[in-house]
Amino acid sequence: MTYTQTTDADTASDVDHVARLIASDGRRVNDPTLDAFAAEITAEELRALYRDMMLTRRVDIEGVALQRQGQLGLWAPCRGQEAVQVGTAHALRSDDFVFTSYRELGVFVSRGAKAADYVVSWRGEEHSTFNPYDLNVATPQIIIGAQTLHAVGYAMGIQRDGSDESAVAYFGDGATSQGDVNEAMIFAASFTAPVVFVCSNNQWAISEPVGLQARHPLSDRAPGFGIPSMRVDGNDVLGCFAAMRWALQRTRSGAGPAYIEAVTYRMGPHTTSDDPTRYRDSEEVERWARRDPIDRFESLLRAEAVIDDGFVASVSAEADALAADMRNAALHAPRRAPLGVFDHVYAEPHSGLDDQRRQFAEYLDGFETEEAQQ
Amino acid sequence: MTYTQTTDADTASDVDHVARLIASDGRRVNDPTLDAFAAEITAEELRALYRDMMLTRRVDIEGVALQRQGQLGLWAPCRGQEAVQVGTAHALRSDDFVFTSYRELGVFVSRGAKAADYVVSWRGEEHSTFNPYDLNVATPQIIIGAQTLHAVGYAMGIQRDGSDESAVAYFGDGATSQGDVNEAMIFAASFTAPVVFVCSNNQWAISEPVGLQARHPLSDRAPGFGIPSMRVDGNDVLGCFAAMRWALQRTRSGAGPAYIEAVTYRMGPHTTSDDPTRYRDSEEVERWARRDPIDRFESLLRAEAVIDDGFVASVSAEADALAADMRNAALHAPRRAPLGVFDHVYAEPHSGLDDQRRQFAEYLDGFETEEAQQ
Amino acid sequence: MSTMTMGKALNEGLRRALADDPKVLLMGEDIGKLGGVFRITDGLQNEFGADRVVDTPLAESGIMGTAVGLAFRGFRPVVEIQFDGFVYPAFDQIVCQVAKQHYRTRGNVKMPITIRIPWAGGVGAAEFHSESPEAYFVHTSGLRVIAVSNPQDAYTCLRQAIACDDPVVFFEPKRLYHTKGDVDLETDLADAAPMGLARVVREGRDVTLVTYGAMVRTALDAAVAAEDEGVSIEVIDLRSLSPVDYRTVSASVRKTGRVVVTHEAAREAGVGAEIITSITEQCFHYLESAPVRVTGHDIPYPPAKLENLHIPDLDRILDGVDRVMDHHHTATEVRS
Amino acid sequence: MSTMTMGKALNEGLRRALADDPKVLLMGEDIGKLGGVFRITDGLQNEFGADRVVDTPLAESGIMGTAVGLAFRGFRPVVEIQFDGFVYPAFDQIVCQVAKQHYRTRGNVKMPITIRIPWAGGVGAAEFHSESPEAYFVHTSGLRVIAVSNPQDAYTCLRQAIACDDPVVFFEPKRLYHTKGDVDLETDLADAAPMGLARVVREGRDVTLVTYGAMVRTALDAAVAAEDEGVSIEVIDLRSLSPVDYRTVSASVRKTGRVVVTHEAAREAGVGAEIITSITEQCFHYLESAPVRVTGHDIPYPPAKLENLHIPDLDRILDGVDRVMDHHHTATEVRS
Ligand SMILES: Cc1ncc(C[n+]2csc(CCOP(=O)(O)OP(=O)(O)O)c2C)c(N)n1
Ligand SMILES: Cc1ncc(C[n+]2csc(CCOP(=O)(O)OP(=O)(O)O)c2C)c(N)n1
Ligand SMILES: [Mg+2]
Ligand SMILES: [Mg+2]
Repeated sequence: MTYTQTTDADTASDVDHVARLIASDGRRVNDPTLDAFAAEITAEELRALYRDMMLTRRVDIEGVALQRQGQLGLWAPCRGQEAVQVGTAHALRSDDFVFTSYRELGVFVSRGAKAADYVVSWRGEEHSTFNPYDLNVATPQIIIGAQTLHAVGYAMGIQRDGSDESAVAYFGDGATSQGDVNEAMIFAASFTAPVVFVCSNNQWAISEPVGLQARHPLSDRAPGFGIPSMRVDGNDVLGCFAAMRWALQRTRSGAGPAYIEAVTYRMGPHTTSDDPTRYRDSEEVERWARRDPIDRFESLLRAEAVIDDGFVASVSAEADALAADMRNAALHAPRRAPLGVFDHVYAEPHSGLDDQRRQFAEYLDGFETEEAQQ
Repeated sequence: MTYTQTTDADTASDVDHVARLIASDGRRVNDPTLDAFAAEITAEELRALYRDMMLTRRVDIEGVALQRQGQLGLWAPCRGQEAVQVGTAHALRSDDFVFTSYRELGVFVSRGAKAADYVVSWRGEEHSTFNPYDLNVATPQIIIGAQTLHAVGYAMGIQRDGSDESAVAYFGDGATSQGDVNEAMIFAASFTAPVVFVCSNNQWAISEPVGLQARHPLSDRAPGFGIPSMRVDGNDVLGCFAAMRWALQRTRSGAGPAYIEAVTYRMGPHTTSDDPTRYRDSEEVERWARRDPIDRFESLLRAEAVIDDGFVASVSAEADALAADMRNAALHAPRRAPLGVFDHVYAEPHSGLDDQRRQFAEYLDGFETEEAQQ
Repeated sequence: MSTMTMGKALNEGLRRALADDPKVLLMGEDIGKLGGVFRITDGLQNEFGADRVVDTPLAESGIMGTAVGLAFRGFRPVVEIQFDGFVYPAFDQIVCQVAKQHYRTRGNVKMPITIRIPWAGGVGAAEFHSESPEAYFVHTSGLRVIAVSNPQDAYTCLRQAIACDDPVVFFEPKRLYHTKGDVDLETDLADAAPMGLARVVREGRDVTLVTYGAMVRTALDAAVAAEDEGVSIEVIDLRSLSPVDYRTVSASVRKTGRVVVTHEAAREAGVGAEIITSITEQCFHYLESAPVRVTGHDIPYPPAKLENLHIPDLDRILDGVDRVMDHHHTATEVRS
Repeated sequence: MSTMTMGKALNEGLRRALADDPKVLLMGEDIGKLGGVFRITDGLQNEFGADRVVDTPLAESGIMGTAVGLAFRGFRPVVEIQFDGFVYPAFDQIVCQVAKQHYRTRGNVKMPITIRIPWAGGVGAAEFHSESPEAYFVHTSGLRVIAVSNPQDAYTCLRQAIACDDPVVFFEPKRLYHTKGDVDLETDLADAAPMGLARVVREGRDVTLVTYGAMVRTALDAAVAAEDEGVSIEVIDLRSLSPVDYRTVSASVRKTGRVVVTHEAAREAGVGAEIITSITEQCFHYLESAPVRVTGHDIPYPPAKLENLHIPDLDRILDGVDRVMDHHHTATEVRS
């Protein structure tokens, strides 16, 4: 039978009916399912969660600033979504493989991306700066939802290799309307693939509220496909961590896919090109500001004496240093050589493109010759 | 909240957990939801259901025969699925608009298609012989699932026209895996569109059992999208009729879409090109033969004295006459004039194609001239 | 006659189409309150309501498939694809349904669907936001394909596309959205040049330079530069990519004897190949040298900072003109 | 060397690829117990198990997208699209993901995916079962495109396609599945002509007739018929549509000075346009008359009983040969 962890929320935009471990005021609360998955968490891991959320926020702020200063072509702020990104990512092993959208900055922070990896592609110098196999994270996806199928395919590969890694697909609330995301659930269920679907329901797909994509909570869909789902407070990093461990327990045990809907909020514009005042109230944004994922976690950790001023200061300093590195990486991003546009189109020689490359090289050469002559 | 009429079946291929009004032995049984929707059915309407199922079967037999005799390029038999096709179609008004796949012969019979409409396109003479607006049925769809979105769009048009017609989408169990079918549910739910989804789960998509497309009953999916669903015995014509009335009550009242999964069986091969012995047991087919939709309905109607030998004989005669018309239509199908291949590509003049047509006409003329000279 | 940006001209075109025909409706992602990411539908939902300016769920196949259903019901949907690179999820519905429905129903069901696509590069956009997919649609029988290059054409052709009983894929060059020009909003659409006709943008004697969309400006710049070097270039803006107005193009080539086709899309099996082949078929004995293509490379769209290496610029067009003037033709032939 | 049908040669190709490399796996609809609707995978699931010969849910985007994920994991998926007309739901994944992944990851992630497509008409099939979509893929940078015309090439090219680290769209002409020919299954694949090379199928002096797939046979028939009328035709089977082996093609055209390209796909922006434009670029001064296209019409595929009016036949090719021999060239030029 369908096994479901959905709550009795009745609209897709509901924010109350969620599983959570930290209330918005920082109190530790209980959840019958999640508690067990957060039980053994160490103080060190709690600090690591806090640190990565702080780094994520700082990187995000720097990204916005760099874009405003004309150093980046675009930036997709993740402010407000640090908990779901960092919390779920920390539950993973480094050999799990992750497929993300363009907004999962916190996942990259958690996977140890380098400063350049945050900026060089937004600057428009490269489509991607890192080797996916170094981070076990795919180049972020732009085509909405496409990566969910990649995660399922990767998970099918894991099965065939007889290993116990998991694949993870991150995507947004808007993405759930795409055929691909639904096909991904169907394939995952059919093949009992070890894949975790993480839907960051940040309430908005650019200007479209989640209520346009769905009448019912998004987490209600998965059970119909035979995939258990969990609706969690996406601004509760501990809840997200535990939810991911719940999901991974399934995938690692061979029970197949699991689905997490993390209810969160996109505090900033969709991207730096967007003007959210055209379609949403500042009052809504203010309400969500009071649910800030970092504030609430910091309260808890301070209350439980897991962190103190000194730790917070050291993390801030580290974050500033990372931001400085990032700025540096942006300002000094190496420009690819002109003929580099022809690199890596094919893995093997291709007579047509090789000719084109040669002709373009001759053209560029002729140009230089001309300039030299003048 | 999600409103669902699913049963507690736990696999997609389950045939026991369905709503029904006629048991396979012809006994009238009760169903808490369906009874009300079958309550007022008249003897005349019962006879009409029986007649159209009989005609459908006869047309199907003739189609297979004509294909075997080389008169048709292909035929997709619907034997075994007469109840869902005829039962649901009879619940419709003539101004409701229907979008079908290639296998919904019983829908066409119920909508009053002409003999030629059953054969001329399978013969390969035309893509379609009828004007969709005459029958209020679209040309059957070949691209699996595509028509479900058309039905939703049509329903959105009905809304904008402020009328109370419904749109209907028929599709198979295999089709449920297509992104389009899932997007159709999402759009229908978002826009509260007056559309009924009728999934004929005939257990097979060519050689693939429904268990490959779904782990859970297909009707379980719709509620997750916010669409109430009903799982009905697809070999029970009265149950299908009542289920469709249940669905139409929703659509007509402005409550939005509804979903019916009719559990039935494809008795024949996928098409006349298929060899089902490669992938399924004859034992399964025999089991389903004992659930024949016409036999069971005939038992009930005879037991209730709605029909008698005379009526059955007259329907058989009518069916034979229709089959003869069909054969005639196939054998004397008009061949389109060669230049007809250029007709209707565009609704308005198109300089490129108009030139091509002219050039081809000249080419054909030259050919005739040559032949005349020889 | 008033001066306005291409974006505004398109907005006006949509507004008047909505006002004139109750069966016209707009569909797309973020076209309502936001007015579209390029603001082309700005203010229209306010004016015509959410039933006629419809924000849809985020699914392009869903948008296109429901547009087909609306057309079945007698509507004339105008679909906005948010960016060129997002049209592919709708490709099946476009190629198999939109393009073929009229044919397969023997003309009984019309598909007067306009598919608006903010198009091509040159604006420093992110990956997948600068694609030039027009050749796919030109190759698809049953579709008409338009690409506009100035505010007046944008307005007129959009109105004509919406009024047309056939499906039209309508390409709007992103980098011209803010370009201003005179627009006569009161043109009688029946009197205006039909959207299927090409336009000689500049007359010339020596070379016919064929292009469309944003490249029309670059082509004009090249013509001016070439003039200085004594080469007189005739620039043709195709406007319609399917059908192509070969009467206008061939007349020019017969006059000049030389032709360069330039576009931003990849070369291999691109629109340029179609144009050159058709010209060669129709004007072979008038050609004084091999027609030349100046196009994007056969590569995925490169990162934004490198796009200027990909999009043909003035120099590359002039190099093409040089080649068609035979300055280097032996080199080309020997190379291959 | 043994005699077998093209279908059997493909089946053997898949069998040996599966046997030789544990990372190869097949995916598609009905390819398991049924062996595919054309039986190309017959027996393979039995032999290699359901994990390596995978019946998938009925969703082409799903198949292609999971193949991408499997490639990420180091597998070499061979995907079967059941019929040509059903590739479009997978178009987005093919064009945006399969074709671009290697580029966007700077060569770090390889996409050694082979997409097998039973292809084109001539078998009296139902609507949407006789499409010729090759130009879409030829126009897509990042893909390789192969079309085979005989059992030996089918075997060799399929093995090479699977071994290739790039994605390959592999077209199998349905109407040749049952055609027999000699196949050397023991060819050393490294020694065999690479799949990228064209093949001169028949030598000739007067006209170069370029084609691919099932049209190769019709072209050969035309060459024989033309011989009787004193015209000597060189027939070239392209085999690879992207890249095209222009060295072979141009060498032939320089010899004959005349070229006809024939294919079944629609003409507008089709592969023929690409070939003729490239030939014109490379051999302009050798051309004695305008290159000629003999193609399917620019119409949706017609009903089966009319397909012979659409697919170029011997007579239409000979008419094209006539035209390229200048018998009618003035008529063509005047007409347009
Ligand atoms: C196939 C496709 N269609 C449209 C877009 C344009 N687009 C980019 S982001 C976006 C909204 C995505 O919303 P959601 O999935 O909720 O993710 P979020 O941005 O909120 O993180 C849209 C419509 C796209 N990138 N891809
Ligand atoms: C997009 C697409 N993919 C594949 C096919 C080939 N095909 C035709 S029918 C069929 C099976 C359909 O199964 P189902 O939806 O259960 O309908 P049924 O045939 O059982 O009535 C397949 C795979 C197709 N027609 N369209
Ligand atoms: Mg969102
Ligand atoms: Mg079925």
